[in-house]
Amino acid sequence: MKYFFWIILAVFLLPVVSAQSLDVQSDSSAAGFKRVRVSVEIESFSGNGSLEFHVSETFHSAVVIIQGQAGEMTQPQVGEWYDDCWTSNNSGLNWTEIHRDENGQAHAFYSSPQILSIRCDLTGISQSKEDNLSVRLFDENQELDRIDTAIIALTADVLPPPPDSSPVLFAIGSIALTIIALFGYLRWKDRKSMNRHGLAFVLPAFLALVLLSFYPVAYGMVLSFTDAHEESIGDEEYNGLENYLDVFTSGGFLRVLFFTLVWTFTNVIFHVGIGGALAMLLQQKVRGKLAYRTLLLLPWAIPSYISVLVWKGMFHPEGLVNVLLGTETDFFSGVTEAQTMVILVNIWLGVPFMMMSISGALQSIPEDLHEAAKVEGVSDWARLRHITIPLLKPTVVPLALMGFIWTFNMFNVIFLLTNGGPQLWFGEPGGTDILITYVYDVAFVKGELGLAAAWSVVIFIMLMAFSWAYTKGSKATEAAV
Amino acid sequence: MSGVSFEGIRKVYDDGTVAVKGLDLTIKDGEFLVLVGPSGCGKSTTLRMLAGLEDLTEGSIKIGEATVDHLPARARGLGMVFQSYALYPHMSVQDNLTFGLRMLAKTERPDPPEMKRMVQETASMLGIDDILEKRPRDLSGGQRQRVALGRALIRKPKVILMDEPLSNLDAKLRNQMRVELRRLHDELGFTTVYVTHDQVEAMTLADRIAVMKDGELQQHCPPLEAYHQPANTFVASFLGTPAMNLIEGQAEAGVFTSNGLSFPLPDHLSDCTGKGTFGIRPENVKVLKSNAMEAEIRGVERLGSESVYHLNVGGTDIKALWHRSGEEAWDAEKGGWPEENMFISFNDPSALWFSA
Amino acid sequence: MSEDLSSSELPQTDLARRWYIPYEMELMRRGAILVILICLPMFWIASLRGDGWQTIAMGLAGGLLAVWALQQKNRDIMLVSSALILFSGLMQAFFALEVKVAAIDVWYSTITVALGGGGLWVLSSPHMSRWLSSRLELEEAERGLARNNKLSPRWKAATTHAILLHFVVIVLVPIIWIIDVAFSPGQSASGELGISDWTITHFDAVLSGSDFWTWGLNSVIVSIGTTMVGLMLAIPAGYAFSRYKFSGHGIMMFSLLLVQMFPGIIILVPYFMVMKTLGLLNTSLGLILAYSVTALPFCVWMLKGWFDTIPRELEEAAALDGCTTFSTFWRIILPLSLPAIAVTALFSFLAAWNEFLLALVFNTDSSMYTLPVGLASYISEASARWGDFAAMSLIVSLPVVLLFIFFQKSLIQGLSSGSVKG
Amino acid sequence: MAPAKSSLSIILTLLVLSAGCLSDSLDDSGVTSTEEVSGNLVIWSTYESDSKEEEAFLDSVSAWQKIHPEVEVEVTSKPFYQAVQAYKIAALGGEAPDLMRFSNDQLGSIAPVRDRGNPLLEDLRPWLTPAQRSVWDPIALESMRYDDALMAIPVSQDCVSLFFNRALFDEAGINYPDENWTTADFLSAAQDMTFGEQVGLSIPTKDPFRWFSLNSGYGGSLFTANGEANLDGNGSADALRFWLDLELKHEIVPTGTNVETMKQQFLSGKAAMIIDGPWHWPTYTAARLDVGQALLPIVEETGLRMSPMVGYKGWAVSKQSPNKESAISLALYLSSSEVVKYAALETMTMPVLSNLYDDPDIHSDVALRGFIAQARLGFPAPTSKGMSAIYDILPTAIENSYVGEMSTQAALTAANQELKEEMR
Repeated sequence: MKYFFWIILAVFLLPVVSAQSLDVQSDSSAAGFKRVRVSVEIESFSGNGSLEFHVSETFHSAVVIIQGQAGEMTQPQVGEWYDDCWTSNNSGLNWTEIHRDENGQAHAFYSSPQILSIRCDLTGISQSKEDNLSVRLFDENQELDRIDTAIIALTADVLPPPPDSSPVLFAIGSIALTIIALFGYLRWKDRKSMNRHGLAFVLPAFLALVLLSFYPVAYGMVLSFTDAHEESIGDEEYNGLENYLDVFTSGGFLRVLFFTLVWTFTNVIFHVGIGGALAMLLQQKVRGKLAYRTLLLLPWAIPSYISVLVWKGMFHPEGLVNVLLGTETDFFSGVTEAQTMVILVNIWLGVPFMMMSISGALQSIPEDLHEAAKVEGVSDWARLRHITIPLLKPTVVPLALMGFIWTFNMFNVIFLLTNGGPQLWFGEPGGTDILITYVYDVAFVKGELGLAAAWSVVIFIMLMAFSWAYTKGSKATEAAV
Repeated sequence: MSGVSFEGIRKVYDDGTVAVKGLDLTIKDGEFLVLVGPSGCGKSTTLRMLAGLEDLTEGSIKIGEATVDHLPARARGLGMVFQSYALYPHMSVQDNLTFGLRMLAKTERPDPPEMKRMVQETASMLGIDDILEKRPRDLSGGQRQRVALGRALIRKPKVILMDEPLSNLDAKLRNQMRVELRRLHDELGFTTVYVTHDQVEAMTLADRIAVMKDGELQQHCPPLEAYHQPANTFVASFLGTPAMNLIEGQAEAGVFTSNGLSFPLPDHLSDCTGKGTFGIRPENVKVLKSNAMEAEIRGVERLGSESVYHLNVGGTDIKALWHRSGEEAWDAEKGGWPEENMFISFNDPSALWFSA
Repeated sequence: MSEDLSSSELPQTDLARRWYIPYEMELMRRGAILVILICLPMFWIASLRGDGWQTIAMGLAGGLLAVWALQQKNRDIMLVSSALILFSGLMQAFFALEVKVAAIDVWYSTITVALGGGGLWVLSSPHMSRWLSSRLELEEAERGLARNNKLSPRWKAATTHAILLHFVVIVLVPIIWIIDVAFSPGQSASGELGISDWTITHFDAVLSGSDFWTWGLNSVIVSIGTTMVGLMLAIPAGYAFSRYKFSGHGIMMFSLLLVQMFPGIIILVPYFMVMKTLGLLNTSLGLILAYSVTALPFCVWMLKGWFDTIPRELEEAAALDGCTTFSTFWRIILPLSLPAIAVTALFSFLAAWNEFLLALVFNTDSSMYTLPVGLASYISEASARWGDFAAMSLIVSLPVVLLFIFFQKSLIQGLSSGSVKG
Repeated sequence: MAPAKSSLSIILTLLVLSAGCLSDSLDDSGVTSTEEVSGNLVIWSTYESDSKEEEAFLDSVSAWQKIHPEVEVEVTSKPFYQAVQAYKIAALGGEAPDLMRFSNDQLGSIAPVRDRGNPLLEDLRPWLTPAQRSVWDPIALESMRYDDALMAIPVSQDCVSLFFNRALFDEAGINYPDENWTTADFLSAAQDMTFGEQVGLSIPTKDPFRWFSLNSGYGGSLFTANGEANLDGNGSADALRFWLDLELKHEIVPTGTNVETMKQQFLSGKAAMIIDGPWHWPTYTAARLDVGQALLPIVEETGLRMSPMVGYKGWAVSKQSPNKESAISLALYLSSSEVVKYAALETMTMPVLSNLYDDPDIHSDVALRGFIAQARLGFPAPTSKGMSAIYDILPTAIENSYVGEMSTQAALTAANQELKEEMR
């Protein structure tokens, strides 16, 4: 708005001055996309005035010309402002960035009346059709000279290259081939026995599983050895075990690992415990069994995001939980309170599935086993301990392992309820953060993809080790039924 | 070992069906009683009430002198063998045998050497000492059956209860086990209550049988007595294969007439009159060459040692049994009676009359 | 605690007196255990409220003492422990009345007072005291046994119902809250429980919502597709794992689990690239494949467990009368495995029906959205339309509940893949 | 590999705690680009489905389509809280939409991303002539820049101000807040109106966005003039102390209040004053609440007026979009004064066009005028890596001070240290 003021001023005060000459060149490809570089030479101009650019009859921009010193106006470097202009007083031998006032209005200063050159990269110029540019010189009170020329911006827009899917294709292709080759070898190896039919049955499932998940998992693992960051995707370099070192030496590692284990074990124990107890209760002859089972299964049927949000509302200081318990605890600020809360909600979510699975297993125990024990003089308690529980083991043992894996990587309960809980440690996981929710923060909030991948691989190895030890352990102790 | 007595026991399920209608039965100490009858006749329910697995609606049960009406199963000191053997799949044979003992209170639990001895003794008695370490699923049907029996015997129970223990075995093994069961019983002399629907088992195993139908005791007597003097048509038709011929009709003045068939009653039945059922076992049907009732042959089942002739006499189907040792074997070489113009007569002392 | 209280000096035949234990003893033992169990959370709540935990400690002591006393058949200690429990309930109620009565206090007091009082009342009965000092007549013992058999099943059923109802309440509280928000006017979530005027405006809004039906259709296609594809992959694999011990059998079973162990969050971008390369973006097929793969490990494991329980003799018999592996599988094994298939079907259906993240990321244009993604659009940062959100959640969960009720029996049976059958 | 739990349902980041000062509006600037436009456009909109804002937006888009019939526009609605993450993943996979509306801290999270050296968003500087640029409030335009590049065309601005329930004030006999209200009057009024079920003031104590206004009132500033971290600068510790004491010491603000419960209390007439933004205003007026809006008070100790952080929203174009011409033409149309004015009046979204600041129609709406006045007194939210980091670090400082783990000074110093590291 400022330069309007100057122009009006210029029109009234213009003293009659000897004729000036104006010379304009334009360069269509020097200034980049949708920009044209226009350099203007003004000879023998004195006093103040302004230089206006008009593109296809609409005002584009203007440079204020002042005879005198620049004072404390800033000189933004190339690229710092929305567009760039330069001035030169030796007709273009060397250019200096133009001065701009606090609104960014360009000001060209010159001392003695000789050749003053102004160069501007005009923005917003069409690159598909020619526009006419009219450069007008004003002194303080009227227009002195005008030159019309045609301009067009020739630099093309450089679109970023589409993500090349070749590595993905290569990975999927190669993994598919290796799997087929592997199955071929295995089939040849079992050629003598009947077992080879099995391979044909397993192939489709295995292929689908590996096709979809091999590349992402492999990509994740490779990423964990690089310094990948959101700000440099595609140009990450290998940085050895640095990420893993960061993971193990990061401040909250032991704390978050400890809570993850507490979270997982408590959840699985209560899921199997309460689920088993409910299954046994429902095993007895009790009326309304269907109603009970359907009601008790609702937490599994209702989408977990709505139920978790309702629990969040109920654990609010004025929420239902505090009303029922007569307490005013702020479950979201105390660490232990928050941890108890998230575990209780996840137990509420996980029990139905276990209840159903265990009640299935219970039903497969024939009734006359119990009767035989009763006749043999075995008490109810001893029957439970020596018959029911051992016979449930072959079902519960693998079930608990799956429960462990699911709960260890259970993301959305904690994310929705506390988003990592009371954040009391700077730059570290929060109170109720478990490994997977912290991985989300590292990856999507901090953008450190390499480090997050390392965390994920650490989770993966821990789970794999635990499951391997668990299956080995349970195989040994499991009463081979 | 002690006897068992049922005094007027009744069992009505919650939904009102009456499984046992007032059964009175006494089993002497050391006796082998077989409860036999078609399925759903209440024999299993009776056994389960004795075992304490089903509660008693009315009446009283005594084991020895002690009444056990509402005692829990574990208090009755019984041994039971189930149809499905009900072996604990997750325990070895040895553990299966000793499970009951191991669960006793410390005061009464036999100490380990004693328990070892009991296991050895039972195992050798049943010939299962070589499979003590095996799991039930690795055993054959016969072995499982013996382990189940061993489990019941090891605690020296007052009474052994068996619920159709042989029905899961194949025919050959079943015969073998029947003989062995009988041998064991005679050797150890334990009181046994055995439930089966197979009348052959009943006849071969039982000291005395109790035939039941629709929750009511039909007859309680030694097997042969029931075979020869069935208390009613049901018992008659139930025991013996092929089943007894039963013909309903009218008897007066020594002559029995049924629709399209009439013949003179044997002497010992000559004074029976009125409506009733005439019964004669196929093996007692006399086959003659002439002057008797003409019988048309419908089919012959030749089993080698004997053949069953399906005949039709005046519109009534009659079965006759030819047995190799039968004295009037007409055509011994050809193994059986002629194929045509056969005459039969019912005049035999074993014939029976059931007045309606 | 062993059940057998028989003392050897009674004559052998007097079984009734030797074995009779009034069912009240069993009830009191369960009552004592219940008191111990409810005291544990009460300690936590007392610590939250910061008020004294003495009363709870008293209740716990009473419970522990009772269990011990019942073991020893010591009447005096039983009386003391019942009194302790009763008194603890009264004290808790008294403190609560003074400060602020909370539902939990009412719950604790009623249970402890009932159990303590019940204990005292039972112990006071002459029959009980005679039994405790084993001065019981034979007929009385037999009558007692008869009473046991008649009454104890009823009491057991009563306690079972009580415990089940506790869990049902805990399960239903949030769901009642959702129903309350769904049927009461206005879009507020943290209003008071209890519906003044029932309205179904939210349901109308949701059902007449512009793209609810497209989302619903997409969800149905994806969920049923996932179930189909999931089963087509899982059943043969499960059968193969169960029947054939081909080499690599163990590793492959373990690798099924392996895939579930890698946190999915971090690999969304590469997974997106895989889908894009396979041209599966913005398609229901893409989601179907993704969800089948998610559900695959559980389904294969479940089906393998079930097929293990089907005895091999059936197949051998079928093989005798000339069936190929496939026709044996199709005509014999499959019909037998319908319950297990029902379970895997429900599991895959649920895995697809409620999933949000992959649906959001893979299907970028809204005509391909599924219900969960549509549901999320009700929550914007300016304001959350809680009423519609709750209503839609109920609508989304309705089919699953109905599915369960219809397949209830075969579902439960399907899960009985225990290894004891056959 | 699909996410961990087989039925992993929703990353519905219902950030009820930190709603932040974001809202949406429609805007346009004077001149449409002269280029001919073609091809089809995909727009992701994050308006709440079936809401007034969405209607206004869709009407404007169809209006633009009448002018450019040859362009086919496809609008997809995206859940707001997952919009940034969904956009990043889609962009990295080459499937980004052409046009999408982001707030400036969302821009702060997307702008730094480089995929093989390329940013995800188009630098709009070459597209706009200085004349076109001049229509917008320069502060708004500046807030859309990240490392010099112009990431989006500004369309709306928002900030919090003081809302009060006139009925409760009358009831308590306290006169309404006005320009020369100080924090002392503010505190005493709040205390006087806190009795029984009613509270004088309800604010989400742990929400950094609202605390910024008090912080600037105490002379604190998030960054120094030349951009260094300055969380523990002069007055910030006292500001945080005063802010927390409203709940901890004076016990006015109920414990654990978050945006949702604050809104609920105000709607049910249980809160006399709240600090909230224009995006909730329609909900309050619709509930026939006698609600007034006033400038945030002047801080007693410093004499400076509390100045809220002003958040801006703008239309960004994907760098990978094949037809940027039509995208920018539509963006310019959507931020043109006619569309923005319609949105301002309809949906209380505050314009960023200089000429609309003193527009008579807008001024006729008392509330709008009040909000604009408050925004003029606010300070622009910087769009930088540092700002995103603040939202990640400051909550830790607030929570440590809240639970008394640290003094406000120690907490803020530690936070500042962490912010310096993060910005290195």
